[in-house]
Order: sequence, then C-alpha cells, then structure tokens
Amino acid sequence: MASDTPLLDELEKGPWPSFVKEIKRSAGKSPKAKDLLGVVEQSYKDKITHWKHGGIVGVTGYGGGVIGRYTDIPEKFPNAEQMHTIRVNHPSGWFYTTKALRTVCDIWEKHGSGLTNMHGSTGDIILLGTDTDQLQPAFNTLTENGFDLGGSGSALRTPSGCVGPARCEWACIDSPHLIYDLTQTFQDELHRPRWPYKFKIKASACPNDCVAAIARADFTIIGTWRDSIRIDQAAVKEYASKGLDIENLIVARCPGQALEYDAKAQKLSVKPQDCLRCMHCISKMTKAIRPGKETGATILIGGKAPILRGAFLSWVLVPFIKVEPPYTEIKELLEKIWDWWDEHGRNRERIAETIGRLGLKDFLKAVDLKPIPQMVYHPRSNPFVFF
Amino acid sequence: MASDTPLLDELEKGPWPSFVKEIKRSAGKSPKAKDLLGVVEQSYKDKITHWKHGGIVGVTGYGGGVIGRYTDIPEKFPNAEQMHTIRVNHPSGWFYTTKALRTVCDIWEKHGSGLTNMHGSTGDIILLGTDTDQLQPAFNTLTENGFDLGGSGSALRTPSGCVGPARCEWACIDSPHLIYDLTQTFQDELHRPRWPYKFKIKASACPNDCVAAIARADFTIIGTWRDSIRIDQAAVKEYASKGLDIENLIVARCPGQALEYDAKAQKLSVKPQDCLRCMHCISKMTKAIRPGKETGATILIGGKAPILRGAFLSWVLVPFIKVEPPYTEIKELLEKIWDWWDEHGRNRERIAETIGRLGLKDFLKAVDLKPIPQMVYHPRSNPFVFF
Amino acid sequence: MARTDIGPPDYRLMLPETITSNYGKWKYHEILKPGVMKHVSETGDELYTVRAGSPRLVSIDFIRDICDIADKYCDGHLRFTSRFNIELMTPKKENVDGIIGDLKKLGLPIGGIGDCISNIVHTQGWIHCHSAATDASGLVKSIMDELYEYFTEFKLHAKLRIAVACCINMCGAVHCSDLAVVGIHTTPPKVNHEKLASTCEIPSVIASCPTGAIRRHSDKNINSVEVREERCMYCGNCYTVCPSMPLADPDGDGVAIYVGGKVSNSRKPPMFSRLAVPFIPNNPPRWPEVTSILKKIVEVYARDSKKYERLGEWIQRIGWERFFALTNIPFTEQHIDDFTYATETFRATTQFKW
Amino acid sequence: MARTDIGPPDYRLMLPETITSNYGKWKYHEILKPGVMKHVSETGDELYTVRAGSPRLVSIDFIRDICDIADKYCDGHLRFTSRFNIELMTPKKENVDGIIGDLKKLGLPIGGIGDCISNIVHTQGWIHCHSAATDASGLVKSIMDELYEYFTEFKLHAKLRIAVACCINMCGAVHCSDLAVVGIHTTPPKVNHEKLASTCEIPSVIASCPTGAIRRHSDKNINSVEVREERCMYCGNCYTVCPSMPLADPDGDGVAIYVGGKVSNSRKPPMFSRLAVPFIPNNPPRWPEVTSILKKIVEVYARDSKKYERLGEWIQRIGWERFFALTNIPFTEQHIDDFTYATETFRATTQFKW
Ligand code: SRM
Ligand code: SRM
Ligand code: SRM
Ligand code: SRM
Ligand code: SF4
Ligand code: SF4
Ligand code: SF4
Ligand code: SF4
Ligand code: SF4
Ligand code: SF4
Ligand code: SF4
Ligand code: SF4
Repeated sequence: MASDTPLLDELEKGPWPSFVKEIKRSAGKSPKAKDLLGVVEQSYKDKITHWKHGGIVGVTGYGGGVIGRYTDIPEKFPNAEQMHTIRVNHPSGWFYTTKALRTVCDIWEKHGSGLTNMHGSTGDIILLGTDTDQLQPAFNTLTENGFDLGGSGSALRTPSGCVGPARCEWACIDSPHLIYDLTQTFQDELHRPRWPYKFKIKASACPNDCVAAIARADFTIIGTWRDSIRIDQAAVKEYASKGLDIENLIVARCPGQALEYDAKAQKLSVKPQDCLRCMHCISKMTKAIRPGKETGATILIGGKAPILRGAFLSWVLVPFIKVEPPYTEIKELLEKIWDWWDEHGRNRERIAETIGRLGLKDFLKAVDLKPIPQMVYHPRSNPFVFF
Repeated sequence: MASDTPLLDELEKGPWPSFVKEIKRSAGKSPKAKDLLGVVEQSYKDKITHWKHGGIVGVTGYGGGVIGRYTDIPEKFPNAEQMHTIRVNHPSGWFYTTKALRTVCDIWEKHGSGLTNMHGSTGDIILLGTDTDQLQPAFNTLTENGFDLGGSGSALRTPSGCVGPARCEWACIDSPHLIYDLTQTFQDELHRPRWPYKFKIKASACPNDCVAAIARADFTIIGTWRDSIRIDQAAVKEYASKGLDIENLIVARCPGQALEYDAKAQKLSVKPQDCLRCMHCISKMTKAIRPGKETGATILIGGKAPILRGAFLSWVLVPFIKVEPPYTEIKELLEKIWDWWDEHGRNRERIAETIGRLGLKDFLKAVDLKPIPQMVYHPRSNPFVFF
Repeated sequence: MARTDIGPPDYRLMLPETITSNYGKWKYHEILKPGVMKHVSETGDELYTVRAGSPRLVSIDFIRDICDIADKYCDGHLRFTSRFNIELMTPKKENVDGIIGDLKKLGLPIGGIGDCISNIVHTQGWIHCHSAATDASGLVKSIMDELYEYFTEFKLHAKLRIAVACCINMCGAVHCSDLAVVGIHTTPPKVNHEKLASTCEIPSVIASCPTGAIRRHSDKNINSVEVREERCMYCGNCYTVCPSMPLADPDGDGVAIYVGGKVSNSRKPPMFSRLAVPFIPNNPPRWPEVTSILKKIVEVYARDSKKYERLGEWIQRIGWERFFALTNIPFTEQHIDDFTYATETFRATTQFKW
Repeated sequence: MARTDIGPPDYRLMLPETITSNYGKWKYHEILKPGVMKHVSETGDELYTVRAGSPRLVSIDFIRDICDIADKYCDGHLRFTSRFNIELMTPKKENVDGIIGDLKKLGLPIGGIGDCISNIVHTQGWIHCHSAATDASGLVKSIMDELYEYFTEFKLHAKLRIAVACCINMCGAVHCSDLAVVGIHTTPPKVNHEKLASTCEIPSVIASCPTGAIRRHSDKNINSVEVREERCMYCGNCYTVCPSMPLADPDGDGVAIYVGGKVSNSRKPPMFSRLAVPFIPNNPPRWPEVTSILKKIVEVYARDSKKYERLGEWIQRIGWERFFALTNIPFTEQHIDDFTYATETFRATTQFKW
C-alpha cells in the first residue's frame, strides 16, 4: 500500500535521528500526532504552512505559557484542529532525574499528543499539541508534580543559564542558582504579560557564553573576573612538551596582546591590565590557565533578533558586579529597567529599541548608572551633542 | 598710547608666525584691513562673530566664486562693512612661478584688502576682503592674467590633487594633470551652481592620500596598482643592515599579513594576493619597495563633513580604473552620477546622503556598475531584503 | 484550585551525586574522543560525559528510552544541553562504552563536543508555526544527514554552530551563527479584504510596517488596507499583527543563508552572521540546493582556515571578497545592505583584495 | 567683456625645471633633517625641498617676501602644500642652508616633514565667517606656539595632523584628524521674530532642523517659528538657512576636542576622530585650557605609542578606556553617541579593560 506521507518518509532515511520517526511513534498511540503528520505532509506538498494565527487560550490565573494553534485544514485532519503548545519551565541547567522526566512524559501521554521539543530554543520543555480542554488539567497535574509554566507574550521569558559550576571548571558565577533564584523571584513577571514586549534573561558563567546570552537575552549576565588569570607554569611546560605551539596558537591569538611566552624557559606570563578576559588561552590550556579569583559578572543589555529595528547584541551596562545570593543588586537593577521600559517603551518595542530611540543617556539616568568608556567601543564621532 | 587691539596683540607673541602681524602689515596700507583688525578685536572681546549672513554678490556670468560678507558693526568699522571673498582657482599641485604670484598680489593690492589665505581648505587662493564694486574689476584683471575663479554654492567645487608625479616616487596616476583636465572640462559646472548641493573632486596619486580626498571629496580618486609591489632585495639588505626592525615594524604591521621576512637571508617576500596596497611597507622602505607597474586608480564616492546626516568617508565605487588622458571613462561616470543626483537629490543633500536615503543598489544601476564585494566591508546582517 | 507560580523544580534535586559533591570544584576537563569528555575535580573525583545528538522533536517514548539508559548507567540522572543534545554523565569510566553502545542502539550519533559541528538550534516550521516560510525540522534533518561526519568526528579547526529559523523572527541565535539558514518570503502579503476589518485594527496594521508600505485602501468603499509592493521587503511584521495579511507562497518562499556569526567572546568579539546566499526556493523534502551549498562552505572553511579559527574569524582574515571567490557564491545587489545602518557597511578605504 | 571659464593656469607652466624634466621619474626620497627632504630621480637628478610653516592668513607682502627667496634660490618657483605650508625646492644642495636662513629671518619655522606635527588645517572663524562659534586663526596660533617644537623637531612616532574648524560645518578634514578642535554652540538659536518672516521661508526653516525641534510659533498672531529647546543640539543648520536664527552666544560658545582620526590608508583604514572633550568655553585670546589639554594628549601619545603608530592606532591598541585614564579626561554622557548610528558604537562584548 502506498504511504500517506511519501515526502516525510524521505526524512526517515539517513544517519541523523529522524523527527518523522518520532511523530510516527506517537501517531501509533495519539490521533492528534497522527493528524499532525498529515498536516505536515500537506505542507511538504503545498510548500506552505497549514497553521493559522493562534487564538487566545490558556490556564486560569496566567496570561501566558501556552501557544494556541489551529490548522487551516481541519476538514482533512480533524484531530489536528487544535494543536496548542504548553511551555514548561525547565530546571536550571537542564538537569533531570529520570523520575521527573518520566512524570512529564506520563502527564503528556494522558493530556496531549505525546510529542515534545526537548527543548524550545528559549529553554522550555515544549509539550507540543493538545486541545483547549486539556490545558487546565495538564497544567494542574504539572504543578502537582512540581513543574510550572514558562513565559510567552509580552512578559518575562523563561530565564536560562549554562551548566556553570555544576560541571565546568571556568564558571565565575553560579549560573544555575542565579537563574533559579531569578525565575522564582519573578514568577509574576513571567506569568502575567504586562510589558511593551517580551523580555529575556540569560546567564553564562564565563565569556565563552554557552547559552548565547549576549545574542538572545535582553538582560545578559556573563561571568568574569577582575584580577588576573592564574597560570600554572608546570602545566605550561607540559603543554609545550606535548607540542602545543604556544607562540602562534595562544600568544598570537590573544586579542589584548596580553601574553608573553619565553620559549626557552617555557614560561608564559600575562600583563593583567591588557587581558580582555576573552577565555581563549584558558579554553585551550585549561590545565595551565584559569580565570582570576575575584569573580563576578558583566551585565549587558539589549540582545535580540532582527524584528523590527534590526538585531542587536547586548551592550555592556555594568562592567563588574558581584554575584551572590540573594542577588539584591541585580534584582533592583532589573526592576529599574522594567520601570523605565514600561513607562517609555512602545508596543512591541524591545528594550534595546527603546534605548536606541531615546538614547543611552536617559536610560542610564533612570537606572542610576554612570557613563563609562567600557560601555562603548568608542566615543561618538559626530558633533551633534546635547548639553 | 594704549593699543586699540590689546587682545589680538597677545597673538603676536610666541614662536609660530602670527596672522595678527599679517593683518597689521596690510592695515598699514589698506583701511579695509585696518577695520578688519578692529572687527576681529571686537569679536575677541565679545566672544562672538561680527559677520552677518552674506548677501548675494558676484561677477557677471558666474553664479559663484565670491562669498559675500558684511559686518554687523559697520558704524564702528565702516571700511569693513563689505568684506567679500574671492576664491581663485589654484594651479594643480599648488605650484607657482613667483611671477604669477606677484601678479595676484598686485591685483589684490589694487582691488582688495591685501589679505589672503594661501590657501583655502578646498584649495583655492582666497582673496580676503573687498567691496562689491571691486569684484568685477578684480575678476577682469585676474582673467586677463590667466587666473579664474573657483567654486562656491551648489556647484562643482575647485578640484584639487596631491603633488603626485611632480615630486613623489609613489604616484600611480598623474594627479596634477588629471585635476587640471577635469577642472578645465567642467568649467560650467564649477561656475554655475545648479545642483542640490556642493560636489567636490579630489585626487591623491596613492593610498597615502595626501589631499585627504577620502574624507573631503564626494568623488575621490586614489592611485593604486593591480599587480604586485616590487621589492629590491639588495635595498632590503641595506635597510636591515642599517638596523631597521623589518620583522616588527614592517611585516607585523602589514594589514594584509602579506609579507614574509627571512631574517637570516635578509629577504623580504610578498603574497601579492594578500596585499591591500596600504602603502605602509613602501612608505617606510621607499628605497626597497615600490608600487606595482600596472597602475590606475580606485574611485570612491561620498566623502563629506557632518552636516546633516553625519560625516561620511568615501566608499569604494570602482575598485580599479585606468587613468589616462582624455579620462573619458571618468568623465562619463561623473556625468552619470550628476544626472542621477540632480534628479533624485533633495535640496542641500550631498551625494552620500542621497545614496544613503535611496540605497546603493539604485545608484549603481543608474551609473551602470555591478555590485561587487569590494564595495562593502561585509554583506548585510539583517534579513530585510528586497527582491 | 491549582497551585500557581511555584516555578520550575529546584535544579539541586536533579543533580547527580558526583556533581553535587564537586559543585564549583572542577579543575579541568579533557576531550577523550568524539562526544566524550572527562571532568576532573579538585577533590580528585572524575565525571565522564557522553553527548548524543537528538532530533529535538521527540516522542515521550524517546525520552523514556533515554531515561532507561540513564537509569542503567547514571543513577537516574541526565541533562540536555543548550543546543538540544543529550548528556549522560557518570563517575565511572567503565560505564562509558555501555552508554555509547546503548545510545547507538537507539540510532543516536555520539559527538558534538570540541572542534566539530554540534546540533542545529532550530524552531517550529511547518510543524507548528503560522509564520513559517520553510520547515525547520526537515531542513535540520537534511543538513545533519549531509554533515553527519562533522558531528561524529573532529574534522574542523574550531566549533561550528549552525542554526535554522523558519522565518526572520529568528527564534534562536540565528543572527550570530557560523552558518544560519533562515526562511524568507519574497512576495508581499496578499490582503484578505473581506476579513481584514473584522479581524484587525487598521491603524495598528499600518503602523506595523517598518518601511511604511501599508496604507488605507485607495478605494474608499473597501474598508481595508493595501500594500505598496515596491516598498515591501516581506518581513511579515504585518502578518504577526494581523492574520489577514498572509505572506506564505509556494513559489515565493524559501531560505537565505547567512554565515560567519559567533557568540563567544573568545579571541574576537561576538559577530553577526552575514548574507551569503539571498534566496533558495523551498525544495522539500530534502532541500538539496541548501545542503550542498552548506557542505561546500564547510569544506572550503575546513581546508582554508587556521587552527582555532571560527568561520567568521576565517572570513575576517581572508576578506569577504575572497570568501565569495573561494565558495563560488555570486555576489548580488541583495548582499549590499540598505537598512538603517547600511552606510556603515560600505567600504571606506582603498584596502581590499582583487 | 571679461573672459570667462578659462580655468586655472596650466600647472605645467609653474613647475621648476628639475621637476619638468624628472616628472614621474622620482625613485626615492630621504628626510635629511626637520623640514628638509631630498628626492632622487631615476635620471640621477636630485631635488631638495625645504618646508616652512605659514600662518595661512598672510598679506601680499608676506607672499612677496617668499617670492624673493624663491627668486634667489629656486629659479622663481615655489609651491604650497595641502596643509598650507610653503615649499621651496632646488636641485642644488648648497642652496638649502641659504633658504633655511632666509626663511628663519622671516620668522618662519622649518619643519612639518616626517614624524612630527604639521601645520593646522583651519578655517575662517571670527576673521570672516558668520557661522563661527570660535575663532580659528587665534586657536591655531595659540596651539602651534604651544606645540612648536613638535613641528620643528622629530618628537613623535608618526605624523600627527591637527585641524581646527570654527563650527561643526567642519570646513577641512576635521572629522578625520589625529587632533581636532571644533567650535560648538551649546545654546539653542534665539529667534528674531520681527525679521524672520521677511528674511526666511518658514517651511524651509522648519525642514532644516534634523531633530525636528522647530515648529510654527504657537501664538498664531506671531508669524514666526519657535524652537523646542530640549530637542535642539545646536547644529546651526537652521541658521545656515535663515539669518534670523542666530546661535552665537558669548558664554554658550566654545570648542570640543575630537581625537584619533586619520585619512591615509596606511596600515589601518581611515578613521573618524572621536569626542575627547565635549566643551571648553571660549577663552580668547589664547584658549589656555585648549592648548594645555592638547599638549597633554600629545605628550601621553608621544610617550606611550609605538613607532609608526598614529594617534588613532595607538588608541585602538590600548582602548578608549585606557585613553581616558591616561589623559585624565573625564568620560561623560556626551561621549556616548545618540545620533543615527549610535547603537553601532555600543560595546557588544565582554572584552574591555578595567
Ligand atoms: C554543554 C554546553 C553548556 C550547557 O549548559 O549546555 C557547553 C559546554 C561546554 N562548552 Fe560551550 N557549551 C555549550 C554551548 C556553547 C555555546 C552556545 C551555542 O552553541 O549556542 C557557545 C557559543 C558558540 C558561539 O560562539 O557561537 C559555546 C562556546 C564555547 C567555547 C568558545 C568557542 C570558540 O572558540 O568561540 C568554548 C571553549 C572552546 O571550545 O575552546 C566552550 C567550551 C565548553 C566546555 C569545554 C566547558 C567545560 O569545561 O565544560 C564544555 C564542553 C565543550 C564542548 O561542548 O565542546 N564553549 N558553547 C553547551 C553545549 C551545546 C551543545 O550541545 O553543543
Ligand atoms: C517555540 C520557539 C521556537 C522553538 O521551536 O524553539 C518560538 C516560537 C515562536 N516565536 Fe520565538 N520562539 C522561541 C524562541 C525565540 C528566540 C530564542 C531565545 O529565546 O533564546 C528568539 C530570538 C531571541 C529574541 O527574543 O530576540 C525568538 C524570537 C521571536 C521573535 C522576534 C523577536 C524580536 O524582537 O526580534 C518573534 C516575533 C514576535 O514576538 O512577534 C517570535 C515569535 C514566536 C511565535 C510566538 C510566533 C508569533 O509570531 O507569534 C512562535 C510560536 C511558534 C509556535 O507555533 O510554537 N519569536 N523566539 C521558542 C520558544 C520556546 C521556549 O520557550 O523555549
Ligand atoms: C606635500 C604633501 C602633498 C601635497 O601635495 O601638498 C605631502 C607629501 C608627502 N607625503 Fe603626505 N603629504 C601631504 C599631506 C598628507 C596628508 C593630508 C593631510 O595631512 O591633510 C596625509 C594624510 C594624513 C592622515 O592620514 O591623516 C598624508 C599622508 C602621508 C603618509 C601616510 C602617513 C601615515 O602613517 O598614515 C605618508 C607616508 C609616511 O609618512 O610614511 C606620506 C608621505 C609623503 C611624502 C614622503 C611623499 C613623497 O615621497 O614625496 C611627501 C613628504 C612627506 C612629509 O611631508 O612627511 N604622506 N600626507 C602634503 C604636505 C602637507 C603638509 O604640509 O604637511
Ligand atoms: C573658506 C573655507 C574655509 C577656509 O577658511 O578655508 C570655507 C568656508 C565656508 N564654508 Fe566650508 N569652507 C571651505 C572648505 C570646506 C571643506 C574642506 C574641503 O573642501 O576640502 C569642507 C569639508 C568637506 C565637505 O565639503 O564636506 C567644508 C564644509 C562646509 C559645510 C558642510 C558641508 C557638509 O555637507 O557637511 C558648510 C555648510 C554649508 O554648505 O551650508 C560649509 C560652508 C561654508 C561657508 C560658505 C559658510 C556658510 O554656511 O555659508 C563658509 C564661508 C566662510 C567665509 O566667510 O569665508 N562648508 N568647507 C573653505 C573653502 C576655501 C576654498 O575654496 O579653498
Ligand atoms: S559559559 Fe563558561 S562557565 Fe558556562 S559552561 Fe560555558 S565555558 Fe563553562
Ligand atoms: S583571556 Fe584572552 S585576553 Fe586574557 S590573556 Fe588569555 S587570550 Fe589574552
Ligand atoms: S598621495 Fe601618494 S603619490 Fe600623492 S604625494 Fe602623497 S604619497 Fe605621493
Ligand atoms: S602595501 Fe601594505 S598591505 Fe601591501 S604588503 Fe605593504 S604593508 Fe602589506
Ligand atoms: S522562526 Fe518564525 S516561523 Fe519559526 S518558530 Fe519562530 S516565529 Fe515561527
Ligand atoms: S511584510 Fe513587512 S514590509 Fe511588507 S507590508 Fe508587511 S510589514 Fe510592510
Ligand atoms: S567651519 Fe563653520 S565657521 Fe568656520 S569657516 Fe566653515 S562654515 Fe564658517
Ligand atoms: S540649531 Fe540645529 S537642532 Fe537646533 S533648532 Fe537649529 S537646526 Fe534644529
């Protein structure tokens, strides 16, 4: 018998694990998953999406956490008529016990399609495809089992952070704890959209930025240090003797020209004042070099995707801040930022766009920060200066 | 007796030659120069200018070349009431015979204040200060003696070029001849303002850009070469033996990383495809390195000061063009540029601003040029693409 | 009444024992082979991590399968990475081969650690989003099939991060990826005049357009808007605001390829990805034109780059003029920026390569 | 009837004999000492050039004095440079000392060639321009007095180019100079309501303002405009268009200092100058605050730079954060850009110095 999904079947071939196989696995048990397969096959045929603009659906007391979704071909695929997504806030660092994961699976077997994204690109567990009447029961069971929803809409979005000190030797801050604490503190902001637009927080515990915070978070926290990198000369010798070309691959690539290598003595030295804390030498010689001891974070503001004034990378806002529970200073800063943005931001305007429109000066005043050269690559070149 | 100009007198002191002394020298013979001194002293006292917006004055048949100027304190300094400036087009490369210069001096002794700027920052001889009724006679005598006016207003401005092959070993094009030829060809454009705004042409015969063309000219012609720099190894050895640190001062500073130095053999080699023709190695080792043989120019567009959309440096338009009399290709390009700008430019909009507003794409089409990567530092990052 | 605002589970309850007792004490790590690394603590403890690729869109049965492995070897713990990969961790070296064997049995690739291509950050596409100009999951599958060995082996001089987004909303760090595939429309929205007035606020629709392409319909009897097509660059913002402005078009939709972005601060500051290929029409189920051009870029980069040089650093060193020449990608008017900061991208120096 | 459109004299008639016969044949040059260089031709001919500083604003008697020297030593030829200096050229080595002696007798400094400060490109100021927010000639004289030895001696690692402009029209390459002094207003225009309507077109006046600060007068009986002062950044464009909008103000006017620009393509591409000191009130006749801060910058640069490093290249290497620290110049909100491309100047990396 000819397959109903000849196009998608093509995507079961090849070495990379197949999402089509996964949908088919669920389709065996879930009519919704089965009809989803049909809708997607139809898209592959028609070369357009068959999902309509989502309607407003949700759970009691929350303004977000659910993405409503309906197909435009319900007549062909009635079980896919409603295909809502539930965003479930992940535990910091995406660590799970199998018990917790199995619980989520069981809930989703009962209340949804059995399909998920592990994870969404903001970091949530995405439970993909259910009906309106299943939302509240699914939510109730989730919270009974210790899970809660993530963000959507013009709200704080699910914060996320890198694995940090849980498994990384370079962590300068406790990213999992910080993210957990901020998420708990700002539950209201997460669940009840009331701002001009979305707001994202991400934390990486060192400048390698393993959650791509600088590009994707309105409020970016990146671990760093204020003193000098620490060099273990014995370990340097070991790298040298194992053939690492320290001169060309480490020293010459240092963006601050902060390193000097004495090839004879196999000794590496640093001018701490020239180090830009880029992580390169540390990453490549991890047994010999580590971050300094006086650790904390740089806070940057405004990262976002291109809609609507163009993409922005986050900009330096606070060059150095200590990061210790209960993180009062960071929380106060966030509140000030939100207050200003809430008051001045236009509808669908990310914080970077509001700052771009009104100027960094006004923003800095509102959040009680002094202008410093670290905030800019270089001062202005134009003479159009307000006094 | 107390001096009338106690403040300006201060500026006669000190080692650098004094403009006050110069004004005083003329003041001895010219009442206009004397009253100029008075007006300027008044400005030094009041800390504001005492010149009014210029009225429209000029010579028959020309729309420019004269800057009208009146003081706002004619009651105190009647001889400075009118203080018009005549812009006289300099000979290419600012070369003069003393005979020609003395002729200009004599004319200005008769028809003006006897004060000049040698030169104005566009490159003209500036004859500083005369009355309306002296303009035509001064002009007549100037042209009788082979001089003509430079540009002002919304016209082509006096083109200028570096000394080039007249005295420089690096010249890749004949900048004085090119400038002379273009100036002669476009006399009408120079003398009869009819464009949206001013338009400047400057030519430097190599990328050292000794007339700052890239920053100050709407149409920037910079000499360059298409083949390889030429290295004389014997001369390299000589530099080396005289102690030049070729490795650190030349090779390491090459922006294309195109040079390699064999310290033992004292041999310098180049990867021509990596050379960016920056001139550094040539400038610092002029006896050993020279530009290639296949010379011509890069043409760039749009340099200007900050009014009104911000300053622009000129942008690469034609990476390489042969520069040989009668320069037909360059002239045709200029005509196409002016046609487009004349049609689309707004009032007081420099060509860079028109391009910025309407996009490089439209402009390139109008002037029959293909988009190439050399025109940009990098392709767009945003996804807002027209098809 | 359900509990609200409890927040996510405390991550500390999710950590394996070895992590809890060595939290913040890690000293160094070593990459042992593709997909396997060892972290060593100040305490002397060791932790072995095996990383496996995942299609991200997975069934609960898939998750349960992974859980089985974690129960068998990892005391019932596991994690996911910021790029959707699965990580199984154990203090016991002898468990590593078992984990790998069981993962392979499930058909999962082991790799993604170190100087290689990791999993593709991607989005919903035709699976779930109304905005999609292409599918994400199908593209990812096709690309990773083509570049499979770059995940499972060390064939590069640095990490190479790929992202796929199904529209220019770019859900993910697409704008800063070494290679980015972005769904784009190339035809203006087709206004549904019957429904528009009832479904959308006309002033908001007009205001939503960044280029001012939308105005009230010129026929006063039609209570709707019209699009000045020559001003439209198909961003879809009007559609986000108003369902009656759909852009999806079987022939006009496809993808663009952006290259050379990065996020880390290592060596060079973060960089945006930049346009390499303006448009490739959708060609499901396998988008062969897309996968082959990506492979070409990866191969040229692998060959021409220096050790530790990310794709964008490589291009910065050789220059974009060389990049287009080496990859044989044509340079077009679309590559030249014409958005807000366009003039900042124009080359204001005579320094360039032929 | 006068002749028109004859154009400038043919430069070929102005060239000294040695140049005519060696045109395009120069082989190399040497800098012999401050202000003196020798060019050697393929033909073996030599040409000695002596460069002297000039105040630029000179009397015809000054020109005649120079002509006398040129007649005496240079067969009646001379030239000026693109920075207003005077160059006397001779094929005869033995003439050099005579030229220098005679120039010195006129009080002119010899120098400006090679790694030193050359003459200041500057403008009209209170001498002639209605637009001036400061004087140019007086500033130049004061600055060059202060930095005199940097013109006449080799005390730097590279050329250092200074420019002075008396308003932000910036007549000259001020926006790309190592050091730039720019006249600025810091108070909005004071509208002359009586004269405005008769001297200017109100719509053009309103349109001239880049920030949209000008609107029709709110009192309908007054046929004039008013300035929303908080939106005005004192650019003076309205005044250029309309004489009834003067900005000049004894206390509000002064200068700003910009640094680190360059024009040549040598090593680094051309760069814009960037704001170092936002405002120093006019303090004629000698602007001591201006000259002392310039001297300070020059001294720090001279000490801290590497050989062949232009001021802007030095700052690029050490970073602006270090520049402000070393020069003790305070960093203020004015330094942060808020014009069109402002966000492109914001630092989007954790790479910076403390
Ligand atoms: C597990 C993970 C963090 C997490 O919380 O999930 C992680 C973990 C590590 N990263 Fe990362 N990075 C992770 C995403 C990232 C990202 C974000 C991304 O890809 O979206 C980045 C920024 C990428 C970019 O710049 O575009 C990132 C940039 C780095 C770098 C800097 C690489 C560079 O040269 O630019 C290093 C250092 C290195 O590789 O030398 C690094 C190094 C590491 C180390 C070695 C740190 C350590 O000692 O544990 C970890 C394993 C290395 C590896 O995978 O090769 N990690 N790392 C993420 C794994 C994603 C995956 O499954 O592939
Ligand atoms: C589910 C998810 C993609 C995925 O497959 O992983 C997603 C899906 C949508 N995003 Fe997103 N975004 C998702 C992460 C992102 C990210 C990445 C991130 O958060 O790190 C970005 C880029 C970073 C940023 O925020 O700038 C992102 C930038 C956008 C934008 C553009 C925002 C901008 O300011 O440029 C939109 C447009 C909008 O908000 O109208 C958008 C809008 C949407 C909407 C709600 C479509 C819409 O126009 O209403 C999508 C719903 C799809 C659906 O049917 O499920 N999504 N979106 C991600 C959220 C899952 C999760 O919670 O974990
Ligand atoms: C005479 C003059 C051209 C003219 O037609 O008038 C000229 C002549 C020479 N320039 Fe120049 N330059 C002249 C203005 C310029 C300018 C324009 C300006 O200053 O406004 C520049 C661009 C400045 C900038 O980048 O901001 C300029 C950038 C150079 C450079 C590149 C310097 C650098 O390191 O960036 C060189 C090469 C060098 O010095 O190594 C150079 C080299 C030379 C040489 C050595 C060329 C030669 O072999 O004849 C000439 C004498 C050197 C000297 O003065 O040290 N010339 N030179 C100009 C003299 C102005 C003056 O009186 O000081
Ligand atoms: C005389 C001169 C300054 C000097 O002392 O040397 C000068 C003087 C004036 N310039 Fe200029 N500019 C002079 C070279 C320049 C240059 C330099 C150049 O040409 O290389 C520039 C920068 C390059 C450029 O064109 O962008 C320059 C950029 C301006 C601007 C700003 C134009 C812009 O697009 O940003 C204005 C404003 C305007 O046109 O309204 C301006 C306007 C003026 C006016 C006409 C004032 C006005 O608003 O009407 C000045 C008349 C002063 C007077 O009373 O004599 N002047 N002006 C220079 C012409 C002398 C000559 O012919 O040799
Ligand atoms: S961002 Fe730094 S601390 Fe966090 S996981 Fe990556 S390398 Fe480790
Ligand atoms: S961390 Fe980066 S900037 Fe600092 S010394 Fe190492 S390589 Fe250089
Ligand atoms: S621009 Fe080049 S050719 Fe012209 S004078 Fe300067 S160095 Fe010589
Ligand atoms: S001219 Fe410049 S780019 Fe070319 S080899 Fe010499 S230093 Fe390098
Ligand atoms: S990238 Fe666009 S189409 Fe894809 S999930 Fe995000 S909003 Fe939807
Ligand atoms: S797609 Fe974008 S540009 Fe086109 S009409 Fe809609 S909002 Fe405007
Ligand atoms: S800079 Fe301004 S004040 Fe000075 S001459 Fe030019 S226009 Fe006049
Ligand atoms: S000075 Fe400039 S900003 Fe102020 S009102 Fe006039 S045009 Fe507008």
